[in-house]
Amino acid sequence: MRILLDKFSKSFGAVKVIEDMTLEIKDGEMLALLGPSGCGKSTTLFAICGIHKVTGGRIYFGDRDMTDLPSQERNVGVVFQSYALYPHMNVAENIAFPLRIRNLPGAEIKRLVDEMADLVHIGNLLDRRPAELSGGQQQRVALARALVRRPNVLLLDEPLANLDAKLRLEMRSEIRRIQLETGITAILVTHDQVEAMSMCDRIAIMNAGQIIQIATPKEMYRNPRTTFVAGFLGNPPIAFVEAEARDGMLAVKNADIRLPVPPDAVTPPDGTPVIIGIRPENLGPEGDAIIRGRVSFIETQGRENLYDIKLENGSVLRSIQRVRDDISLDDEVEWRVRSDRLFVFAENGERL
Amino acid sequence: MTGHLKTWPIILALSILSAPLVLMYAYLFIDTVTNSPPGSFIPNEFTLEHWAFLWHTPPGRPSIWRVTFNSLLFAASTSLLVIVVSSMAGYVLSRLNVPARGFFLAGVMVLHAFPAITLIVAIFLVLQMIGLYNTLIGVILVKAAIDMPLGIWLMKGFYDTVPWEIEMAGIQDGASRFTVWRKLVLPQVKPGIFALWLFAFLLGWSEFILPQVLAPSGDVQVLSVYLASLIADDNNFDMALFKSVGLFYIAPVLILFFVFQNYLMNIYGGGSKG
Amino acid sequence: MTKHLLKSTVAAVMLVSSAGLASTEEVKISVWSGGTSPNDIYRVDAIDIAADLLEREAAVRGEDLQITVEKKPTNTWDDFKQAVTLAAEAGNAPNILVTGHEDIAPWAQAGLIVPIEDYVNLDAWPINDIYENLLEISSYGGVLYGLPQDAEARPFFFWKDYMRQIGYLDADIDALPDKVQSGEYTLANVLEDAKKMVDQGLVQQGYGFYPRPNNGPDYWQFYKSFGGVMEEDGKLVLDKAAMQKFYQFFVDAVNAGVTRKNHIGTPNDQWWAEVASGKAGIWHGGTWHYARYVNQEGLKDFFGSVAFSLIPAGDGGEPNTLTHPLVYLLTSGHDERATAIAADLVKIASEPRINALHAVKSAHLGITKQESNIDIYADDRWTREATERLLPYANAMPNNADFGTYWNAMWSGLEASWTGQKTPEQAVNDLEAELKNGLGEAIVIR
Amino acid sequence: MSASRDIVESGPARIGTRAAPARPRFAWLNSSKGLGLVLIMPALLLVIAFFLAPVILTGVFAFTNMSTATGITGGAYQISPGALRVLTDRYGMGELAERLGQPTYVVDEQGLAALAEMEIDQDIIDGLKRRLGETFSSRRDFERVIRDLPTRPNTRTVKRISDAFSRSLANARFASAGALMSAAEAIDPELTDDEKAALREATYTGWSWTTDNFRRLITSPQTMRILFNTIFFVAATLLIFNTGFAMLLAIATHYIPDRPAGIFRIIWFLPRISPAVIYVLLWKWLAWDTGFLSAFLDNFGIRPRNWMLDSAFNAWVFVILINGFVGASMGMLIFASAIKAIPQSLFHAASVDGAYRWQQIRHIILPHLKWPILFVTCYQTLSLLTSIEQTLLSTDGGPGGATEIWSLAIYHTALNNYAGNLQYGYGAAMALVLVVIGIVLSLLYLRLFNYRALIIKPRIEH
Repeated sequence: MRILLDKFSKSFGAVKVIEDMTLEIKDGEMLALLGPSGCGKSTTLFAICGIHKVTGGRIYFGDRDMTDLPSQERNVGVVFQSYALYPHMNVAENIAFPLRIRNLPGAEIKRLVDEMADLVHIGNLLDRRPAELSGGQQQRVALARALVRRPNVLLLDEPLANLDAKLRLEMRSEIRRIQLETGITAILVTHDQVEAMSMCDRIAIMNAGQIIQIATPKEMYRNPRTTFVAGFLGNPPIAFVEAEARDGMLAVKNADIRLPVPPDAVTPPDGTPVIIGIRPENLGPEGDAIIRGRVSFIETQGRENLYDIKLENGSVLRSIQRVRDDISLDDEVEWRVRSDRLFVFAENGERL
Repeated sequence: MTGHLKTWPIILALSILSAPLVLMYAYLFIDTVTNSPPGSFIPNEFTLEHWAFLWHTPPGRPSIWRVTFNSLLFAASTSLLVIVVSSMAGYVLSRLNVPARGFFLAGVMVLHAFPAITLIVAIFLVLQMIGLYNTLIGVILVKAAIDMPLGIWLMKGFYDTVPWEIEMAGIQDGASRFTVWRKLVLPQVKPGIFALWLFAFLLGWSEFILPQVLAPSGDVQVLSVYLASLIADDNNFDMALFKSVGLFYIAPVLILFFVFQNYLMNIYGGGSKG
Repeated sequence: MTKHLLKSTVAAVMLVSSAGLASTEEVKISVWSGGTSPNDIYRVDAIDIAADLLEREAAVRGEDLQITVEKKPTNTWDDFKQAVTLAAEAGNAPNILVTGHEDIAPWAQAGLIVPIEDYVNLDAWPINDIYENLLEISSYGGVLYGLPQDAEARPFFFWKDYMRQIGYLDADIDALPDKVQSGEYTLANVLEDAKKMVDQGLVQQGYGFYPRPNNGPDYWQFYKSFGGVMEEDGKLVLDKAAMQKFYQFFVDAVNAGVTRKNHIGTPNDQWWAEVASGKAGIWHGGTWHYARYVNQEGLKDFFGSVAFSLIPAGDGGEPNTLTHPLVYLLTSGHDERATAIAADLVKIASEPRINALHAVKSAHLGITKQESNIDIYADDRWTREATERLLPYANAMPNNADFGTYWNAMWSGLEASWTGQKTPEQAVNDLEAELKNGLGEAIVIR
Repeated sequence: MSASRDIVESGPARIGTRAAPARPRFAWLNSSKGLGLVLIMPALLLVIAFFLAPVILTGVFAFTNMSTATGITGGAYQISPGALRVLTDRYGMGELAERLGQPTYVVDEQGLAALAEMEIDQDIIDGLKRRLGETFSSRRDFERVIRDLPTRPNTRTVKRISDAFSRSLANARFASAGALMSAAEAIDPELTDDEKAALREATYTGWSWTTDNFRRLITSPQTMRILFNTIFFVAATLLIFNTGFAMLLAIATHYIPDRPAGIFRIIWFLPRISPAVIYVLLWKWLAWDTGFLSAFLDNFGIRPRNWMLDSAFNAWVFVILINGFVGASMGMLIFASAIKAIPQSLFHAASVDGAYRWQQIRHIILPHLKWPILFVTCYQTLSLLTSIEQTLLSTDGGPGGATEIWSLAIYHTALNNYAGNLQYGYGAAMALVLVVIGIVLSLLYLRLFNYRALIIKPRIEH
């Protein structure tokens, strides 16, 4: 089902958290709301499911205006970070709860619960209490409970935050599998760009109550609209240096480094201060522009090494490369960047 | 951190300090089943004669069983009322978006420390107006009302520990706020409710002044009033009898206390009237 | 058809029950009494007996009257009065109360009680045989509110053995009551003799003079002994000089070591046991103590062991004693018929023969003149002697709505000086301030 | 990705949406406000009935002279001897008092007519007619005359007849001022307005408004004494037991193994859970003349005595012991858990530093107990101010009022005294003082303990 937030605003008392936000989630799509904590992504989620009243704007599910309906009538499935399983009920009862509320006949409930348990692979756990389950299993139960009443939309609020690294990887693909199998419209709220990129069809990146950019993960990575987006996506993160337009080139401040303007950017007039973003994977032995600096830090990541390069003006760039033995700490290096992969931003952070 | 100095001097000192209490409670038991020669406190014979009050009702006094039943009824009803009212109001103060919630909360805290006993004349008048003076129901209502602020306060504390997400999940699952409270939240605070029930039961069982003033007549007399009037009657001074009735009276308290001491200490430690 | 059947059944049942009502009149009469120990059980039992008689009288007249008497004797006074007051405010007071006469004034003003003279013929037996002064004590504002339930007096007691050992001959002891009466033997002598007993080790320190250990009407006797007046022309009177002398007397007793400083608050039962077993030399009490000593405390040879007299005079007063009759009172708020029956029950319970049961069993004094002609009463040495020697000199506390306040204040003043927290002078000044404050023009201070 | 889409298209588990549940039958069940009001209603009713109404009533009572004699629920108008005296003394209307208050029975036509209306036997009416004009000053005398009539009526009828001829208001009781006035005017038609007003005031038996209670409270020497007693009681019990001894117990049990510590905690908990009646009885057993202490000390040549009431000093010792033993357990628990919450590392560091136990106590434990001590102090101040049962049952304020504390004095004044004259109004004024202190103190504590932090906004907004 298509979800539309139309000029949605939310304030708590005098504090405006979200103002005039418009967002459309397509039917069957999984969208990530990505942003740092406090950016308003959870507030948006709570507004969609009805826990919060909206201050302004409308919320549509399909063509239906849901703005003034209470949560109970919106039929939204939510998976919380803590899973919020009912501790006094066993797994089957947990999953059955939304159906019981709808007064479905017992046999029907049992059938649906079993079906859902099979879908999330917990058919053998139905008699257990939540406390007797691992984190991943609890997650699956929470999913089953959210999905069993066939919601209009599935909301996932930091669903992986409480899992350890290995389980997180596993559940990432599981959630995506289940979403795809059921074809349900889903919104994932997360602060983890990896989750957002790996699980979702599209990402809406938020900051300070506003959506900065909506795009597919690939597009967003390749083509960030602002320094914020560029900085948020990518691990290890992008590095920024301050520069100035000079003679159709970009001169890094207080350093003897000149970089060409990438082909997709408009060349700024001379003297314009700019910010150049360089992703670590684009700084290394290959490229068309030269960067000199001193290796200030080496982090071993197994297959690859991460190098910090300190420029003469003191700013630090990052490079990720295959492990190589010829570089050690404090070495002066001269590496290159692919100028077509540079991002150039105006001083206010907007991409040029 | 306790290892580097001996602990026995502390234990010894504490034992000496505790001796009077131990002595009093030990003799509470000893004196009810023994006789001692006059002027001595070393028993010289075993006897059950002090327990005759159980089957022999002295003239002019209600039967001990009637009184015990009243006490039981009083304590049970009071505690039941307290947990019902408190678990409802506590939830409101902990979770619901009602007007003047802060005011209610402050009100509960003020009432909690309220000198209710000094209002007893006015309380009497209220009871009389609603026709419940000298009835067990009347005292039950009053006692429940007096214990209630603490009950609400404690229940609010218990509810505060229930994760919001459980309620949110319940709402998303389509349950009404009422169902969420009744089916999802209440079960989470069951241990708290039990502790509060126990606490209120003991308070009710111990209450003296309220029934004494508000329900003095014989057929609604409770054990505390019965025992107090037995002691006040200067025609039959019999310490062993007082103690036997007293032990009979305090036994359920001690049993409940020893079995559920952790529950109780939690509540008392959390702040009750001293 | 079933409907019709039902109707007729209901009608039949109603007919039967109303017929039953017409022929049998069932009345429930409740009676509460304060200060009632096992010896005083006839305070309420007399109503039982009266009910039986009244039922028989009704039967003779051809009426079927059935009276159920609900009795509630209470031992303590504070709780009794609290319960009565609150019950009356709540509108469920018992039909009959047995209480001290001093309650008549406040309770009459509050409308808690109704005058018994509205219900009984004062010229009929046995009311016309009740001592006039007792009827007066049972009246307020010239209206007879209740009938006296008993009478008593409050004598001084002397443990004869110790009197002998400090130098009294048997003849002296026999003459003592007369010497008290004539004012020859005074409270000052009491302290002297008590001191001798203590000094000679006959009794322990503090047991020479061993007064009542708690508040009671008794203490007004000492105020009287020093010339105090409680009421004049319907107004309460505080005689500061008499009050101070009265306080001083107890302070002197404490200072002389014949009375314990911490005496007040001694449990009653302990006190009874001590005076009945000769642990105290001189004490005071009530005529009914006799019953307690003999029946409960095992003092078999009372007359051989104890001498009694009026309360000796102090400086500026006269020997006296106090009678504190309890009275039967009728409460308001019941239907007329029940109150009329309650009045009849009280009247019958005042029959000399019935009242004598109480008088003798509890060692109180009779309320009617003819009681002296009832054998059980006449044969009892104690009631006879006490009636003759004490009753003529008996005063009573006034029936005044404000007397309770005065009384409580008097007691706290006495307590304070007795226990040394205030000097008698301070205590009396505080008492004066307290009374002026609390009672205003209702009390005359001199 | 497109491959997985295909799976979905063909898979059986594809889920369409299921209808949301129907609206609940009772809308209030689902709105925070509605449900909140319903759930809080029982508590609210109890508060209104047994806190709010009594407080208001107490406030009202405090400004009245209500007592046993006036009754609580209202009064009547009675021409009592007292009323007549007031009329004479205060208003100087002795003559009026005389006229109204002298019992008079007059055989007159009016009375005879009344008899006829009451359907009294004609013989009786005739008999009385013969004594027309005669006046009697005592009811008893007049009733004798009635009874001497040839047809002697029964007692009940005699009473009714004599009532019909009563021509004074002595001891007459009227439910309303109107009834009183019309009766008074029947006797004396020329009553002036002043006289009426005086009559109304002098004969009223019920309570009236007054500020005397507070004047009396301020000027009475008794008040100062009770106030002092109360302050002493609260301060001493608080200092010695509720905080001092409680702290001693908490610290001592902290330094001994868990098992004995648990046992001591249970022992010190006994006073708190024991019903007051039996708990105080145990103390009496300890302290009475024939009690344990006397018997024990007798062996050392100390005369048996009632240790509890032996002197004001002893009484205070016992009152504080009795209340203090009850109060100590709360502090003990709170302090113990506060000590438990102190990071172990602090203790270890301290022992490495070679600090001895008392230094640990002084520098580590005590600083951590600052807030708990403040809390217990605040809390127990209020508790002690209002505590009554233990003191009532043990010394009952004695000896000589030495241990009479405020709450007990209220009880004695308003509800329980030997002479039975319960002074509700004065008691209420005393109670009001305590109520005000209680409210002020608890509001103060609310500020102190950061009440704002307690009211976090609910996270579900519906």
